Amino acid sequence: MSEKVFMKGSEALAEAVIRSGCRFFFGYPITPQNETPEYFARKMPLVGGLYLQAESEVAAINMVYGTACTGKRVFTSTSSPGFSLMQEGISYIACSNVPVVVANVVRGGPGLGGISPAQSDYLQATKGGGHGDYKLIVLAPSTVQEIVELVPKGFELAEKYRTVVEFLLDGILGQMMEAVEFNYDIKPDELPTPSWALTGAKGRTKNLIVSFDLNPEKLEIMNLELNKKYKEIEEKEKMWEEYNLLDAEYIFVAFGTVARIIKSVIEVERKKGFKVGLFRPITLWPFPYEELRKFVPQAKFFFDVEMNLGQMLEDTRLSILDRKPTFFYGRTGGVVPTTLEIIEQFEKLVKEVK
Amino acid sequence: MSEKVFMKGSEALAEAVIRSGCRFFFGYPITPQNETPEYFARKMPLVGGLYLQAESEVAAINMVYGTACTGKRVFTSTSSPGFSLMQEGISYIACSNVPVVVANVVRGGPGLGGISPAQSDYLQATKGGGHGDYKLIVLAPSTVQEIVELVPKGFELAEKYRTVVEFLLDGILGQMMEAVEFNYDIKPDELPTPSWALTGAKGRTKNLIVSFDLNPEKLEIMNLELNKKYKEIEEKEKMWEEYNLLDAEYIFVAFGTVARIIKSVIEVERKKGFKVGLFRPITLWPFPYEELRKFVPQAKFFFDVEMNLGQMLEDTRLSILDRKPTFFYGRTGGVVPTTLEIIEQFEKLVKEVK
Amino acid sequence: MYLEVIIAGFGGQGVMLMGETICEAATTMGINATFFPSYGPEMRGGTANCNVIVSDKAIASPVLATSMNIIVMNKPSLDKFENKVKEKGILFVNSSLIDREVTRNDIEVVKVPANEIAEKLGNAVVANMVMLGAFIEKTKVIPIEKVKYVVEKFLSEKKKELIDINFKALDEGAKLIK
Amino acid sequence: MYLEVIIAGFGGQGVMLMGETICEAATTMGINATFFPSYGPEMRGGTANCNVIVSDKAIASPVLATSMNIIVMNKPSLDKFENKVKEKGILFVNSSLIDREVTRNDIEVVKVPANEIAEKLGNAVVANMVMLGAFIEKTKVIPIEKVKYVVEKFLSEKKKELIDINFKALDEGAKLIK
Amino acid sequence: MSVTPIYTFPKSMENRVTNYCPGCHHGIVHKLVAELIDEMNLFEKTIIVWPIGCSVLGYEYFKTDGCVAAHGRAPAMATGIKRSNPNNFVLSYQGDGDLASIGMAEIVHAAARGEKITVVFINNTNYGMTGGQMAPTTLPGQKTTTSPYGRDPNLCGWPIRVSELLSTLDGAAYIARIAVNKPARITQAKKYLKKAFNAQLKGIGFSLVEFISACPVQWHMTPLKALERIENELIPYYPLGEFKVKEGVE
Amino acid sequence: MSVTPIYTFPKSMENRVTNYCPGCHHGIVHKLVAELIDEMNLFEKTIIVWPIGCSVLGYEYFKTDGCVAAHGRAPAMATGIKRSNPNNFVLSYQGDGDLASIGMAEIVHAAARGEKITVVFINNTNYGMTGGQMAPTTLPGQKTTTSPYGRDPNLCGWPIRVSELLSTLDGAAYIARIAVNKPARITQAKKYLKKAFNAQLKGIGFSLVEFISACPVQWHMTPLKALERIENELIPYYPLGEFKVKEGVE
Amino acid sequence: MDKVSKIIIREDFCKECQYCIHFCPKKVLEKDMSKLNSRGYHPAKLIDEEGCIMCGICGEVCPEGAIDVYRIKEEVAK
Amino acid sequence: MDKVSKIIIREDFCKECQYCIHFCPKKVLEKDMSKLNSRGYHPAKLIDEEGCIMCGICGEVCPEGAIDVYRIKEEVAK
Ligand SMILES: Cc1ncc(C[n+]2csc(CCOP(=O)(O)OP(=O)(O)O)c2C)c(N)n1
Ligand SMILES: Cc1ncc(C[n+]2csc(CCOP(=O)(O)OP(=O)(O)O)c2C)c(N)n1
Ligand code: SF4
Ligand code: SF4
Ligand code: SF4
Ligand code: SF4
Ligand code: SF4
Ligand code: SF4
Ligand SMILES: [Mg+2]
Ligand SMILES: [Mg+2]
Repeated sequence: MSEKVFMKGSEALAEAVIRSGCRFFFGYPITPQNETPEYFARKMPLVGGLYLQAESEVAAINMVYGTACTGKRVFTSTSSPGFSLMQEGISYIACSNVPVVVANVVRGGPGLGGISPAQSDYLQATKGGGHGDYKLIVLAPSTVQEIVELVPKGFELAEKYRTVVEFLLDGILGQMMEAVEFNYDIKPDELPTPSWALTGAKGRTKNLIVSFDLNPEKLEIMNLELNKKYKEIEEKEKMWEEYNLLDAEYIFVAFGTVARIIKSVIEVERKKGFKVGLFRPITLWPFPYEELRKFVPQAKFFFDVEMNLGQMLEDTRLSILDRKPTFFYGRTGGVVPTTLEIIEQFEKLVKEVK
Repeated sequence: MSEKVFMKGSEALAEAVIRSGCRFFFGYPITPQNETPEYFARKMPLVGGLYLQAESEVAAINMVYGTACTGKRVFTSTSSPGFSLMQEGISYIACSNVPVVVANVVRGGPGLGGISPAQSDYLQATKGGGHGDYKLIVLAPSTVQEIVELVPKGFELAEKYRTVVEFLLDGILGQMMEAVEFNYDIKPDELPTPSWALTGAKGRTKNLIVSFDLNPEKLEIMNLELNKKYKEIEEKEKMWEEYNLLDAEYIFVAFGTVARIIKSVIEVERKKGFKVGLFRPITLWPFPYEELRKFVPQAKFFFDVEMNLGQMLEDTRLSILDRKPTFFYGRTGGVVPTTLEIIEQFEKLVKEVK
Repeated sequence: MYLEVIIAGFGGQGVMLMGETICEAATTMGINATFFPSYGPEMRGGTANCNVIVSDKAIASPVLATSMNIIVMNKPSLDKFENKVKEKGILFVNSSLIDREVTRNDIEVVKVPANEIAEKLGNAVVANMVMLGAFIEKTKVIPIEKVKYVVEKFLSEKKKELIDINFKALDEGAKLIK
Repeated sequence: MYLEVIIAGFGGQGVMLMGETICEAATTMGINATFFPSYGPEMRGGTANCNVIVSDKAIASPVLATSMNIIVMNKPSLDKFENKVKEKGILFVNSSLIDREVTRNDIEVVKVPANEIAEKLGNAVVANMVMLGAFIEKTKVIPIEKVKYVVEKFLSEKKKELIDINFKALDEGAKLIK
Repeated sequence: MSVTPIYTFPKSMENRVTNYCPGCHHGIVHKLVAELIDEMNLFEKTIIVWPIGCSVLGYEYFKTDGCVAAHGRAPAMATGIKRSNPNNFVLSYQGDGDLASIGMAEIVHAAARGEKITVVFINNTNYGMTGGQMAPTTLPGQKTTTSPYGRDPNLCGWPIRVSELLSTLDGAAYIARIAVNKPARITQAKKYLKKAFNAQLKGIGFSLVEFISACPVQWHMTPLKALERIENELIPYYPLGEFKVKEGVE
Repeated sequence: MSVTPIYTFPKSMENRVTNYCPGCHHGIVHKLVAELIDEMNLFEKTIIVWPIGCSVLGYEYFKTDGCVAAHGRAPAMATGIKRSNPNNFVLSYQGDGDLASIGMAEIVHAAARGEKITVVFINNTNYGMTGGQMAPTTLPGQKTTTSPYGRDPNLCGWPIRVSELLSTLDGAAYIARIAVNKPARITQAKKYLKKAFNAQLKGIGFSLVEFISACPVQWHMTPLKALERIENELIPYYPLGEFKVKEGVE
Repeated sequence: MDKVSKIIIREDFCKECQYCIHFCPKKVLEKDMSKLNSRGYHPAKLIDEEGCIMCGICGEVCPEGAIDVYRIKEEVAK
Repeated sequence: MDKVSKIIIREDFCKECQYCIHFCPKKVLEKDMSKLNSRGYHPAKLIDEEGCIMCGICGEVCPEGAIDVYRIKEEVAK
């Protein structure tokens, strides 16, 4: 079981979902994540699970909603335009307090955009998206192995808080292959059926799952309950990585694949004698504001690098609050920044900021 | 023409759209904005215009997209869940550089939520929403008269920048009635057909409108072009109201109807001798960060009040950068905060912050 | 000149029309008015209410937390709004459908058997006009002629034949106060 | 131990399989490997390429801006990648489909008439294996046996009958270098 | 003295007044559904997916497990439920705006997939809940708040006959249309509905019963006039009967 | 010596190689569309709405005005265009994933509305562009990347016959199905397509021609084998012919 | 012994749609104009206990389930 | 005078699908195994100029529009 297998990120994702005891996948094809549903299509029948291709992303998320209401682990995966189509459904699910895990393998946008990797759905994932006062837990692994480790955690979080957990993956992570190790394999029957699940009103009064209350006072209470949950998540569930930060004077902030690229940059810059480090949020929501802010005193500047035009930057700034210069470099539309260009940008900044 | 008429906000909105020379409305019924499409259904046939009920909000926004491609003014209106369904389409439109004006008459969320007024789609409108690096111009009038004045402006902005303009209205503004005056009545034939419009390749080479480029480098260029446009809008098009700010030590930040309620609060508090003022963003994007920040020196504290759980607060904080205490009070789910409770909250804060 | 009122009742009782009529009458007089409706939690047959403010000054908030005048057309509305009447304010009660007594004694209570009067006039639907007549007469901010003018305007579009009974209802309501 | 290569060509030329094969072979040897594919702007018949890194240390970025080794299977790929070869690096050129000469002279160029050899072997499809054979032999980081092991594993699932010709193709490619 | 019940309130329903307008046919159909749940002993395994429409609060009137789908997506949600709980009896209750307008893709695909769910389809030729707008089922000439001059087919098309459309799909096991504007029809409706339930219970496939229903308030008619409209205007356009009966359905 | 063209490249098309795979029928249908645009003198008024699918770049192959709709929404976008420019000739070009899966609601409603647009529908029984996944039109038993063991109707339903389904709608003026796997069929296809164009030009209503098309690469067949598959497997399931011809269409 | 009626009408449920009245084959139901229920409706009322044939139709057609119908047999002690 | 062919094949457009070859009623088309075009395909080639009856079928069936067909008449100066 713990032999290393060389796998595509999108397939490792699917395998991790299955090994997390999830047996229900609903989805609609879209590049660059087709390997995920295709993996399910091959494997689910072999493990007594279901791969069902929905007629659209709208239908997919509502099928997911249905299965989630029965208390079973359920998963869907899509890419940017498909995720936009799911916004109404996600808002419904968030309001209904049922656990769901979704993945958005981000491609270049907006519009039809392109099929190359991007991170330009950060704001959609962490701030906006659907209507109303709700939040998703947003997880951003940066290696295929980390995907494998975070998936069961994602299901646990979804269930603990009865909320939506989104994996925000860039296309690189989905498309790239590397060797991974699985050290878990949860069977669905090990997972209890929650008391709120829709199973038929047998031996109990009816269970109901709705996402509304036409009475504003009651709807406000529903919202305040949600909010309490979100506050608890903010307190307890932040995840981040501190890399070479102990003595760092120049602090990169990056997530996902970009963080990996930054590590290559750091290798180079450390050799040149620059005290460079990386702060990598793993939960994009809740964002580790305070945790990043801790490094303000030691920092000469912060350098936020993303595959978009500055989406996480808003959170970085909300953390740094302009106490130290905060710079940004981004490539977008599916272009992956290279170590070379980041090095160049970084060294320019070092010269500018004395 | 400039006689005052007592009108519902949602009908004034529709009349303003017609008088802006727009003759195409596509939409799908949803409370609390049905009076808008119903007004169009009655009036459009009388002015040679089109009211077409789409099969869904998804279809509606794509019909809007189609008409926008022909260079004609076009409008749609919906409420929160419907707006979530439009996110994919809006991202496409934004990327395609065609002008579109939309209205979201926000109701309590998330999910089906309720039909009472709210402001809980602020983040969706200004940050997230669809996928990719794009922005909407978001206008938030606070009286029915202001709706009437901003609508033609909205069409102009949409056309000037070939972008999407969103009216973010709370249900109160849509449902309430007050007397308004119209001082314009643009006829569609006064409006030129833009050179990029799809009209058939007669006497010119083909016009194409697409929202993608499968070449990442080219897609990045498209994004940078978009971004240039957004930067220009940020520079030139911010709108806000400063109300009683000259000597204000306590500065409310609020938009839409809440700003109106705050004005009643200010009336009370000024009488009690408190130097209270209001900063009201009219463009929620671009948000007037610097303009609000100007008041940091004179302020004892800022008090952000919204009909949600703190969505604009993020922008308020990005503006104030914690240089002065920034407080928040919100009601959500369709509950409208009363002057009484805001007064109570405010006076408590005054006591706390010496 | 200032008048504020919350009007509440079942969906079908025409409480919105009462509010709109007051505002429209004020507009005709060149006075500012705001009308803010609020539909209760239930779609069909649920309670609904509206907030009306009439003033010769600019109106800031159109929303009333409490009000000097409140009209309740049915019992759930009484339950909900009884304590929203400002001290010394007036509570107008549709006594045809509300059997319980008002418990507060720091306010004035005006009882109007609106449905009964309306049915006597031949159409239960005009109960709202009966109540409106009483309200207008009691508050004396807007002349009843202005109200009739507006009612006529509203009806003339489609249902001319109803003008008469509406006028009668207004008058009967007003008579109760006189 | 470190090996990096970008492999580029038309969609149908099997460049991804070449990359995956190298990585899989490395994994078999217990060495770290990353494979990152990139599909060109065009879906069908467009160019595609992959970045492969093999290393006994942890691999940070899986993306190669430039590379010591680059394999180009067709002309558009040559045009795109010629200047991405690091100084003193090696450019592997599929000379069957590329008629122009490489212009740089600070790098080594290995020409492989992959399609011609493959067609001679009886199946144009194995042109990629011919090239891979040459690449493996030239770089000498991964033993060809490991590659064959992986190829066999890939094929054994469905198309056993193709193992032989693939092996031959690898050998023919390697022979060119020897 | 013996007292035998001839007609009593269904056990599966909550004993409370609905929010429906006087004469609304949602109420009649609710009772039919509940009676069959009682009679067929399905109570403990029933899960009802309610729509967005006037029947959004339907779950308050039933004692069964339930949830409310996003507008139009009840068949997708019901699919998710049925696929993960195949032993449950899953109903999707939908209006004509919900099913035939925004939810067209979902209903067609649920039928095409032969999804083992039963759809109770209330066609009242308009959007009741939102105030009586035009629906895809609104008749030519019919006035609604968004077809104030009467529906003009040249402008906004012809009404969709959902039962006929779905019957073209191989996955549909049972499709029928009925009205409840007369006692005899109510009896017939119950027979149809029972077959639809059985199509699911026997695993034959997708089933749907379309109810041509009165919405007196939005039609601006008394309930009794509404019954006449069904007879004289609607049934001629929407013929009653069984459109698809796969082998084994009974 | 005289040289008379018997068959030449259509003028409305750009003189460039497409990105389609060898033997893909998109190319054949493109040419038919372009030939009719040429012959019927429609070039200057044509606007083509391209779909998301392998033909997403179709606008690069045509000289006409064009745009690309969101996946499945081409009929809605075409509606927006046609309604604001009624004198233009508006085509919606769509694949089976686009039209019959995600875009089902939009196509049904465009047809029901009698929208005066013409739909060119390429049914190749799978999602070509994304790598050959199952479509609603995939035949029972057909292997695709998402039905790796062959499509199982009990699991994921039966193929949808779009032409039959749309023909139930009163707004549909002309609906026909044809293949282009033989020269005679190509000739026939052009005739059908011409009628469809005319249905729009004469303002009669919505028109659609369904092309049973080869996708050799995703079918894992040579182009010639793909032609046989069409004949032997697809046409039996998807009968060719005219399904709806409203009066006046010719 | 209390009077047992063939029909039980939950008056507060009634919304005055008149379906029961309309379809009663014996025309033994009527609006009770002497009463208004809490929602403001005149509830249906059985005006002729004898005339009722306990067919159940009024119960079936009532959208609110306001009417229960029972068969009542006087058991004669033999 | 240049040789004028009845058929013009844009070789770079050809993708070797063989439709033209398959449907040519006279079987006068073939893959040109001696050539690879820039995309790596062996283009179609007319092998018997005389045999071609200028029916146009090859042009019609070619998905790439790679083939134009012309009727050529030698005009005899009378
Ligand atoms: C996405 C979305 N769009 C629109 C609405 C508003 N809405 C609520 S119910 C409804 C239509 C109800 O009509 P129908 O389905 O016919 O049910 P009825 O009320 O007539 O029984 C609409 C459009 C919504 N809730 N969500
Ligand atoms: C909202 C959304 N979902 C999914 C996709 C991915 N996608 C692109 S094309 C396509 C299907 C193409 O199939 P079809 O319409 O049959 O066209 P073909 O390529 O077969 O001609 C899909 C699912 C997308 N672009 N947008
Ligand atoms: S509006 Fe129509 S459908 Fe809705 S409850 Fe009233 S009568 Fe019934
Ligand atoms: S994948 Fe299929 S449909 Fe797409 S271009 Fe290739 S053959 Fe044509
Ligand atoms: S049971 Fe029959 S006869 Fe008796 S009241 Fe009811 S409908 Fe009339
Ligand atoms: S059918 Fe029911 S609701 Fe209607 S009048 Fe009779 S008892 Fe009342
Ligand atoms: S024109 Fe006819 S005969 Fe000549 S090559 Fe083409 S298909 Fe063959
Ligand atoms: S039909 Fe066209 S593409 Fe196919 S082989 Fe002939 S010339 Fe080449
Ligand atoms: Mg309806
Ligand atoms: Mg297809």
